[in-house]
Amino acid sequence: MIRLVPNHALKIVRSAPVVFTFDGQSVEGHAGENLAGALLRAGRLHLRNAPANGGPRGAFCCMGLCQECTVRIDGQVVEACRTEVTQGLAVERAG
Amino acid sequence: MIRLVPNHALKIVRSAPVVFTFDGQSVEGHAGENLAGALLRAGRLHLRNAPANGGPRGAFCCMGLCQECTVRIDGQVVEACRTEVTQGLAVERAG
Amino acid sequence: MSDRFDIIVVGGGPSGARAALAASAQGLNVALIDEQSAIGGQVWRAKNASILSAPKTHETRAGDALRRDVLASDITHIEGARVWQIETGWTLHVLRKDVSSELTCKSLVLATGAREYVQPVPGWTTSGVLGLAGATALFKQSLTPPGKRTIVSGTGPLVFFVASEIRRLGGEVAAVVTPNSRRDWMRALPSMLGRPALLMRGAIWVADLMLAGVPIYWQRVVTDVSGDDQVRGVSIAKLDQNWARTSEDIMLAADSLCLGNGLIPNIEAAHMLGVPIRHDHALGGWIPETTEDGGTSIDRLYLCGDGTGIRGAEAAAHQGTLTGLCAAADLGHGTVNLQKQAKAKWLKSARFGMTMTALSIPRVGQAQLTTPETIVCRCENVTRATIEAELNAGAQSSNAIKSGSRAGMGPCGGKFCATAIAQLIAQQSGAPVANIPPATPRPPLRPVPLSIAAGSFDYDALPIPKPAPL
Amino acid sequence: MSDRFDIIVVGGGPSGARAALAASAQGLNVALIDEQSAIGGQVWRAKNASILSAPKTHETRAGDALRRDVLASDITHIEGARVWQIETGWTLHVLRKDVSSELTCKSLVLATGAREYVQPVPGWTTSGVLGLAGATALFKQSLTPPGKRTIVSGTGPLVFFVASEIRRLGGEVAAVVTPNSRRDWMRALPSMLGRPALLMRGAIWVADLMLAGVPIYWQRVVTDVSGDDQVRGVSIAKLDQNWARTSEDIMLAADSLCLGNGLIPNIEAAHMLGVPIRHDHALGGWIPETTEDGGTSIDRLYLCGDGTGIRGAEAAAHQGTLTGLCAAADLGHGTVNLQKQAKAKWLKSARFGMTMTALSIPRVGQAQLTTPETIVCRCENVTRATIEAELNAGAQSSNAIKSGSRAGMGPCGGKFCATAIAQLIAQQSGAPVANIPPATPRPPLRPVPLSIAAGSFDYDALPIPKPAPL
Repeated sequence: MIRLVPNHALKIVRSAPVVFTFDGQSVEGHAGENLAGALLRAGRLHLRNAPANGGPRGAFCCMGLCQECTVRIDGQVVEACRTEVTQGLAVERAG
Repeated sequence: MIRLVPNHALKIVRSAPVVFTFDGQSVEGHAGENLAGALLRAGRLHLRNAPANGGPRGAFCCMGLCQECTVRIDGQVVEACRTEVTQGLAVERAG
Repeated sequence: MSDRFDIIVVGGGPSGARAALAASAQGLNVALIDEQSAIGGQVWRAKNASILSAPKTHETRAGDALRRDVLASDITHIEGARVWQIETGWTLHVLRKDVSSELTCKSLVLATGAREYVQPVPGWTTSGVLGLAGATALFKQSLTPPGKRTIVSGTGPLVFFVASEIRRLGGEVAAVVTPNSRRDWMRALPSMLGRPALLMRGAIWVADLMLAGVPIYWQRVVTDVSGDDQVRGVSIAKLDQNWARTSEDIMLAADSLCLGNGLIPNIEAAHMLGVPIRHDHALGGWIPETTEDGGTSIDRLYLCGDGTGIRGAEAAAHQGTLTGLCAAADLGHGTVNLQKQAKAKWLKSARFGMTMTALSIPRVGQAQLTTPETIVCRCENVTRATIEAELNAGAQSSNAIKSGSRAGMGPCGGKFCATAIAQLIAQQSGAPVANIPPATPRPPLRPVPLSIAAGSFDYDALPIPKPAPL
Repeated sequence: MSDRFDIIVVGGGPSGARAALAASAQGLNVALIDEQSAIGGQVWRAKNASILSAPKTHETRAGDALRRDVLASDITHIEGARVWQIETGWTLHVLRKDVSSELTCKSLVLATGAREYVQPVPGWTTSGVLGLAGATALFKQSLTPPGKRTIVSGTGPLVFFVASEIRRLGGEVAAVVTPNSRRDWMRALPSMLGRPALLMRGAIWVADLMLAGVPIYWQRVVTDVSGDDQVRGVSIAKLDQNWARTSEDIMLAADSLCLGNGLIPNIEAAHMLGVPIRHDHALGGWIPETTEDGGTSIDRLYLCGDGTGIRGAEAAAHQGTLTGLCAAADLGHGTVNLQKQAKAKWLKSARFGMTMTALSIPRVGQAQLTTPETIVCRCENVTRATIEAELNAGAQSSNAIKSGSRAGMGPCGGKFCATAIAQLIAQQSGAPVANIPPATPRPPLRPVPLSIAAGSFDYDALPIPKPAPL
């Protein structure tokens, strides 16, 4: 069929894979990308539990404003959309 | 509806109208255009009669090759697609 | 290098970068502070380092041109840095790599851009729901679609751009849902005819979706998102002209949802510094008062770009040039001619941008999509019922709601609930939203770690300008 | 000014004009003779003087660039002039405003372009049936659609371009009918991916028709045209892979029909001058033998552009540059480097062009569309039955048919029946069409009034080159 918008998925060349963990499970990302993108591609959307009812939350504004994608690394709470994936990084669900 | 090809018809500015005759009837054209275009826009497609059966013929190749759009002006046979419209020009069906 | 500059520009989107370039070209010593690691803002956000190569798009080309210009200039570009406090005069407290430093300047230009309004609906906090503009940020930096099968819902042209980008990145669009009617677009058409290239881009997005058989639900809205720890289904309903629901819901299956209701200016920094604000639906809601060339009632404070009203990237760039020239002229550098040119270009592109903004102006029915159980403040998990209880107890301002219910007090600083809370107050009090200003912003402007080290800028760590082209 | 030139180029399309420009840039005294009043050929034909203003298109921009280049050069552009006889050596007899003059040159470049093959079917002589390429000539000069409601039928991309142009000019497209299948296009796709801009243009033509609800009849053909003195209805039928009819006809209402079956090179001038010809379906039929840089077996005679094989406008332009450089080099001017560059560009664009040409290669069923009563030679009104009677009486060549039946003897010089007649001979004799060369062309190459005045060129009447830009 006529596609006016080409499919570029196969034309994207990504950097070497790196492996990190999310809540103890291995996840593959690419060196230099942010955690939010790598976790999303791996289907890991539930990144933190909300206060009060513990509801599952994940990346929302993707701009470093909403604080919904925060995760815990080395005990510190950081925004997954502003944190770079590195080999061996241990990421925990926050909140 | 979505039009990917715009309608430019109303954005075309043509030169002043001139009136000529085709087989004695008045036809309006625009100064500087060719006879084939002016006659076509006026719905006058039958420009000559073919030899033998006298079949109706009109503009076909529009490039000055096929000789199908020939008409008679001042007794001379000329190609309508290569002749300019002028005020008062008397054009006759050929063949 | 010193920590003192003639001009500091905050925000590296098209407006801030052009302001910095204009002032720098007049011979001033300019710093450009931006949160991201590369110039471009949200609209021309650069790809992250994991993308080694990818086909170029309109956005990458525009962003690359801007990045090239900044790199070739004398601007001190301070990337990955967040301004969390500003003292009049001007001293800026800037957080970069966990170290906070102070930078000073004679004149300050704020080009803080826009964020997104997302109307709260039941289930909008479910993982897999992304902001519509948020999705574009994700696409631009990660080239990753939001899921395998996505519903895209929102107002204005952005909903079609996002759907188109999902298809470009290999994702599937389950449906497009937009409160706008075809008639809304027909009315916008005359103003768009002067920009045939932009009109054509939009036509191609829509035509591609139609040819791919993606259903486009016009004049419809998302009413509910279902799914436990991830989106499974999205309910939609038909709207009348005032965007009030007129039909039963139907449910569409999807694993992700991009949801947005237009952009709103980021005014917190200007508001905090004392610039008067006013409400203008046609510019995205609350905007700071500025002169046309970016001046404010505060000496040597300038504002430009979508943070002064949503007019789109192209207008923002021209406005940035104008404001940068004006700031430079006020410091004794520059000429009037260039300002005239920039102003003419700005006004022309602003007309187009405002036509697009108009498609997202909220209508009265929109606020009714929130149920009593719907979470309004995401950070603190505060429902509409809790906020309404505060209202019934006498709270009548955003500030009062904040101290009473904690709504707007979370780490996002109220950025994603302020508009909805104002709507609730308006509904309760019968006053127009224009009478309900947002809560006064307090520092920090951005989240700051509990213990931050004080330090001074390590300029050696900044990228070194190289001659253009890259 | 003298009537002697270093090089004369015949044909002001992209190939001839680029050849003239390349040779002129090497310092040679070049004349460019063209039938039309403005440079551009059929593909970039200029608007006539009645069009005061109109939106620009891809074609007008390309043509304007070429016209500007020629105007800024030292080329003597002889417009509105027809070459009707050529004597080896070289002396050209040129008819301009009813006066015939002689021009001489050291080297001759023929860039005679292409015409169209239209497969004869019952009723194809009805007024209101235009050639498909003919329609584009009409559009480009007059900006007039061919009727109120037009059926567009033909092979390759041209059928979609013509349909799209009719819509652009405010006409209605009743249907698109193309012998090509969707699968034909899928097979062409890999070769098209290297030219995304051209691919996108084609995609937009087709998508626009689909969105407008214009039926596209794939793998179908026009079998009959009805109407007394104007088209009223067009019958179409389904084809198999060999383009043989497989279904009953259905009739569509329309007042006009654009009909074409691919382009064929205009080889008459080269053929008449003794250049050997060979048949190549992939290049549009009979082509003159040339070297890659346009040389022939005849000293100082060069050929370029679609007249040497159908490769499209872009390839023609590069080939023109290459041939112009080669002709100049043979006269002692020029360098090899430029030739290498032009050759590389030519070969790249020729690959794309030949993929498009391949979509129009006739298949065995096509010739069966002509019935015994169908007129084959339009000029002399000769039917297929009359030609077959000649064949049965022993005629075995195009020349024999011509002298026996007058078919091909009319004022068009056999240009619009030669291919169909060769098909009939092939069918009768069982030989491939590659064994049935066209009748040897005789002067005049173009119709000449019975009494023409002999004169010499009035150069003062030629447009005076002005400095670019226009």
